Amino acid sequence: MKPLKLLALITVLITAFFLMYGVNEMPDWGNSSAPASTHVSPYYIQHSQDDTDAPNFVSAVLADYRGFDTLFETTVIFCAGMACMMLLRKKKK
Amino acid sequence: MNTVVSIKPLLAVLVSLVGAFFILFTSSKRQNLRESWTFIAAFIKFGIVLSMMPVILHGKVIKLTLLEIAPGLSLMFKVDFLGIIFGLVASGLWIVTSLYSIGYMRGLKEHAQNRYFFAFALCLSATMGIAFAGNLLTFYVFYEMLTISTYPLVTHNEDEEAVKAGRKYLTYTLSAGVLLLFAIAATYLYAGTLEFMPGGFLNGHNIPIGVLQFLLVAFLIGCGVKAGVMPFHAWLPSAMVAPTPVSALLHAVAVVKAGVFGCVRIIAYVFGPVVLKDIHMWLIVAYFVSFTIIVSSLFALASDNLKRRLAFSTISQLSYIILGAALLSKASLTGSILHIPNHAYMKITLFFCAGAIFVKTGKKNISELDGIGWQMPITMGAFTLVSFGMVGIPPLCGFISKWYLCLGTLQAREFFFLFVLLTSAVLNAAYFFPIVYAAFFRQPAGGRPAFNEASLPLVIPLSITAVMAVIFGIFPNFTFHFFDLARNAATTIIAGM
Amino acid sequence: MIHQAPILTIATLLLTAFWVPIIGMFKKESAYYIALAAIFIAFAAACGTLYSVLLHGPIHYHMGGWPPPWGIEFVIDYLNAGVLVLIALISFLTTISAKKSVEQEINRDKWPAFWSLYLLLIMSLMGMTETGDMFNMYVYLEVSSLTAYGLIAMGEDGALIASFNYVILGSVGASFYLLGVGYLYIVTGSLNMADLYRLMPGLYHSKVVFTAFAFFMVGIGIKMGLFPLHVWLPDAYTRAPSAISALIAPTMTKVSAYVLFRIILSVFHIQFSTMIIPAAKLLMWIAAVGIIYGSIMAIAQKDIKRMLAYSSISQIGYIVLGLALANRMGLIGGALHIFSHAFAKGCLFMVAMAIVYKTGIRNIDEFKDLNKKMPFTMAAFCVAALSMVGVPPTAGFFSKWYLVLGTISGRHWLMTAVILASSLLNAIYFFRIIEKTYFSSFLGGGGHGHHKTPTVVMTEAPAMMVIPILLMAVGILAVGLFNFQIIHHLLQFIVPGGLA
Amino acid sequence: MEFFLGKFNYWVYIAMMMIGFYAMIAKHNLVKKIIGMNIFQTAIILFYVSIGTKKGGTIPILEGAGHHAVAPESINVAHYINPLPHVLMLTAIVVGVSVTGVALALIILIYKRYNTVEEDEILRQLS
Repeated sequence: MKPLKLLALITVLITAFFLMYGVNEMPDWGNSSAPASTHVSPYYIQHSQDDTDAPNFVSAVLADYRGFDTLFETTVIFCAGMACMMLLRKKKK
Repeated sequence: MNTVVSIKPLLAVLVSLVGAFFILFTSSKRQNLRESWTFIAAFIKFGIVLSMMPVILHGKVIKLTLLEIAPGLSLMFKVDFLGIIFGLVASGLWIVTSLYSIGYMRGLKEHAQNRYFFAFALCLSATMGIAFAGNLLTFYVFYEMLTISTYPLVTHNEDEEAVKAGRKYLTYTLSAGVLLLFAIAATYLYAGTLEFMPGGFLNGHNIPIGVLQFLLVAFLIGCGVKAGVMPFHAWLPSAMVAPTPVSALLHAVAVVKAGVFGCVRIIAYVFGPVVLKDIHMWLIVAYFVSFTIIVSSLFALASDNLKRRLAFSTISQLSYIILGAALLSKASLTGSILHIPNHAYMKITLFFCAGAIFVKTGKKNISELDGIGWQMPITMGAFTLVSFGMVGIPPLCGFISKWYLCLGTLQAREFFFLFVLLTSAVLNAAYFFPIVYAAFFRQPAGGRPAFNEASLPLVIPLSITAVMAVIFGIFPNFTFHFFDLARNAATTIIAGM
Repeated sequence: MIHQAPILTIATLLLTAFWVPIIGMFKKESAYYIALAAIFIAFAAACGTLYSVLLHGPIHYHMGGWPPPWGIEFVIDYLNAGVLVLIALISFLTTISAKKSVEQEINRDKWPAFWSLYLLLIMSLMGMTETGDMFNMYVYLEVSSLTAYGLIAMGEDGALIASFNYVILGSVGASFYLLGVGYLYIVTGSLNMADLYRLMPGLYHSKVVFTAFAFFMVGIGIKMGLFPLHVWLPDAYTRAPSAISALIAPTMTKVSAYVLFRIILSVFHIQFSTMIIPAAKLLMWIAAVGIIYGSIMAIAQKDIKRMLAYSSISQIGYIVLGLALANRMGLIGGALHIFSHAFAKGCLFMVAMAIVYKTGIRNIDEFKDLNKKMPFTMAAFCVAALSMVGVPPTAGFFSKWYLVLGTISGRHWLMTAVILASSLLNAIYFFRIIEKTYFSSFLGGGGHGHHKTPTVVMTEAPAMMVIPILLMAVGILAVGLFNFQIIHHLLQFIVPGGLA
Repeated sequence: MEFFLGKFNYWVYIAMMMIGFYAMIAKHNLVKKIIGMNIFQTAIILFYVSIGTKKGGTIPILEGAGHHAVAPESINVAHYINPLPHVLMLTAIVVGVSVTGVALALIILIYKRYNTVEEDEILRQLS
């Protein structure tokens, strides 16, 4: 094995170790009393119908509560498009 | 202590700063205009400094607080006895040097004169700032500004030697500056203030002795490098590649004096006699600089290049000043402070003479000077006169300051240093008199040369400074009241006002 | 109007960026002027934001009217109001001066797309500065990365590889950041910074929080070019079009540094990185090694842009060191260094741009007599170089002063030595250039002093390029002289209560 | 065993992520790096989405939503899975696609310029 690849492997293993170290204290899969499911998200589930008239919570959050993120999500596509256009465009003689 | 608020110290700094930019943006083809800027700035500056003197002589302190640059720390000017002496010397000699520079630069048709005069004016601003700085941070700001603005002057010739000298200069001074910065920062954290006080401000802060000793060493090395204290002197002889007016003003007056001035400020206005004695360092400092006094004189003896010999002589004389401050007696402090202007007037004359000889004859070495006294009698006359002063023979001004220094050693009851001072005087004689002898009593191979004096812009300045050196010897209080100022400064330091 | 200022900065740039390519289809030259106008409006809006913050205190701007933690908010307090104006001002000046250089280096057909991406890059940096939401920050991070990938790739030969390496590392960085956000989300359920700050003390001993912290450090470290995660930076800065180097060097790494401040100070508490885990100590050592490494590498470079890039790595170390000292002076010093280094490095890269534009010279050895050709540019270079060395009264001195105070009051003597030594190392590589430029006319020519002055004709860069450079130099001095005002009005508030 | 099974979603995502990460930093082929990057990003998406699940929860669309309002209190939160991670991941997916797009554009240019997509060969040509 080349030294560079070995280095890469070691980096990967260290990262994996850190990830697993953190996992120890994470809530189990599907645990509905985990903080992730009890702090902010219940508001969306309970109120989105009232607030936004959208029965689909994901849509409500995507397009309304966190619509600002979505604006930049589209901006990201625009950026990528612009970048590709700029890079790949053929020079006119 | 009475304080007067006045904008004058700031103006004194700004005049040459503004002047510098006028000089820079004047086309290099319009020499006369450029040089008149220099003169206008020099005279205004001198006038401003002079106008502050009556107030100071009345025992008042001029203070000006500008922007706050850190919590509890301002860019502050404070003109006191010590500061005004340095300010007067530097601004007064700038006028003379400007005249001399013009003669020198035109005589040699030097390149890049705009840059030269620009940097020169900048240096003077920095020097004024150092003289009038009211606290260590302000002092440091101008101290570094001086370091940087001198660099183009040292490197002026733009050849290999000059570039090397410039590098050496920067290496030494920037490293010292870094050390100084560290010492200032530590002092600020320990004492909570940086404002100069006669008699020091470090007293009563319960700072551990080891820390104080360490700080003193850091401070004195930081300033001592510019003052050419051995073993940190190596940049000074190298920097002699600069044009002679630069060597004259900067390496006899502004830069090295800024270093010495800093040492005095630190010994007397930061630490103060009480603290310095408490931490048992004053004798160590005194011994340390005594070594410099003797050894650099020996170096001077050994060098054949005239400017180099003068440089080593400067190193030796500067250490007198530090020695006087370190001895902490009233007389030694008086002598030490008085030696700042006295040495300046004498050493600048010597450098002017060396420059005049170089412009006229192109000679740099002492061994080539046989009989030159007959060719350039005014120049060599001034040289002779002043070298008597350097040795300490009355009635020249060098005598008074040395007298007080010797008195100071007796007051401090440290007779070893009396011996050092006297030995050094003998050594001074040993390296100056052969030059005088050769100039007047030896004949060059081609017979006695005819009268062929350097041009007026060169001769007038050196005559003025030589005459001044005599006048100050006879009337120490002539016009500028150097003696009163020095004595008052010493009194306030000892009294810890 | 003034209370809409925070969003105006973003909105102006965003909307203009969409229109630039369309208008550019008809008239390519107009793209630049539209971009410039937009940046100016954004700058004005940033100033308005700062004014409002100074007058009425921090601004909380709720996007769509949804209160946090459910919606996204912009939080502009004293620190980021300052950074916002800094970014806006420097981008504005760079943009003015970049016109000619871009026209020279970029194919005419690509101008509209170029300026559009350029606007989006500035927009995303401002967004990163203003946002108070962790995930929103990620989106901006990606916008800034994407635009930077594209813009860097427009550079000279080798830029493609530089850009590609940046894509890989940048994605790793952004992904790590995203993982960090996920880890925090899993234990808190929140994405809002203020909310996280409130919840954090109860979770100090959670391993998940610790892991999240580590991922944030690595992610942002990559983005800001922190040693040893800097590997993308020298190539990217060197190969990018000069105008882009001049834009991203002073702004992008500084904004990332600001984000690091934000995360350590106002998401995690500073006590977390000093008391709970030894992160501060580790960061301090990394910063110290980075400072020395960057300086030494800079000394070894011949190419001016590459030299400046390595110097950036070293200067980033200063900022991180200040943060890692975790005491009052250190934090202030680090934050002030964001400002002083942004001005100095911006000025230096703009000078490099002007030199490349006018003479095409990149190699430092060929700088001889450049002072006679471009006196004003080189004067600005000197001011910026002195600031990098830390000579008073330039901005660099004062940030160094606070950092030194910080190291001493924390009794980290070795760090004091590192800062001081690094300023000497900086002196070596900057004075080498100054020496080459100003003082080597007769070098190697032999003889003594008074030769005839070689006749070099002055060929200064166009005024449009030089004036912004000079303004940056003035900015360096202004930040230095008025550093206390900056600290008093903006930076002192970042120091958490109870910190010595 | 319980421990491993209870958190199996994390183990899966870590394994995936490491595969991707390794490919990103160890492979010389630029396209393979991009593939690694995609795997990496997908792993993160997996991670986020798995945060949102609740045992017994259903898709986050309100049941029985008509035109009449539903009282917020009457909605059982545990009945629907957490919508927020999904929203975030919609954004992350788009970002991932965009980055991949730009990276591929770069690869095309690199291939045109150097006639190869092997990193070491390109570096050899550059030096």
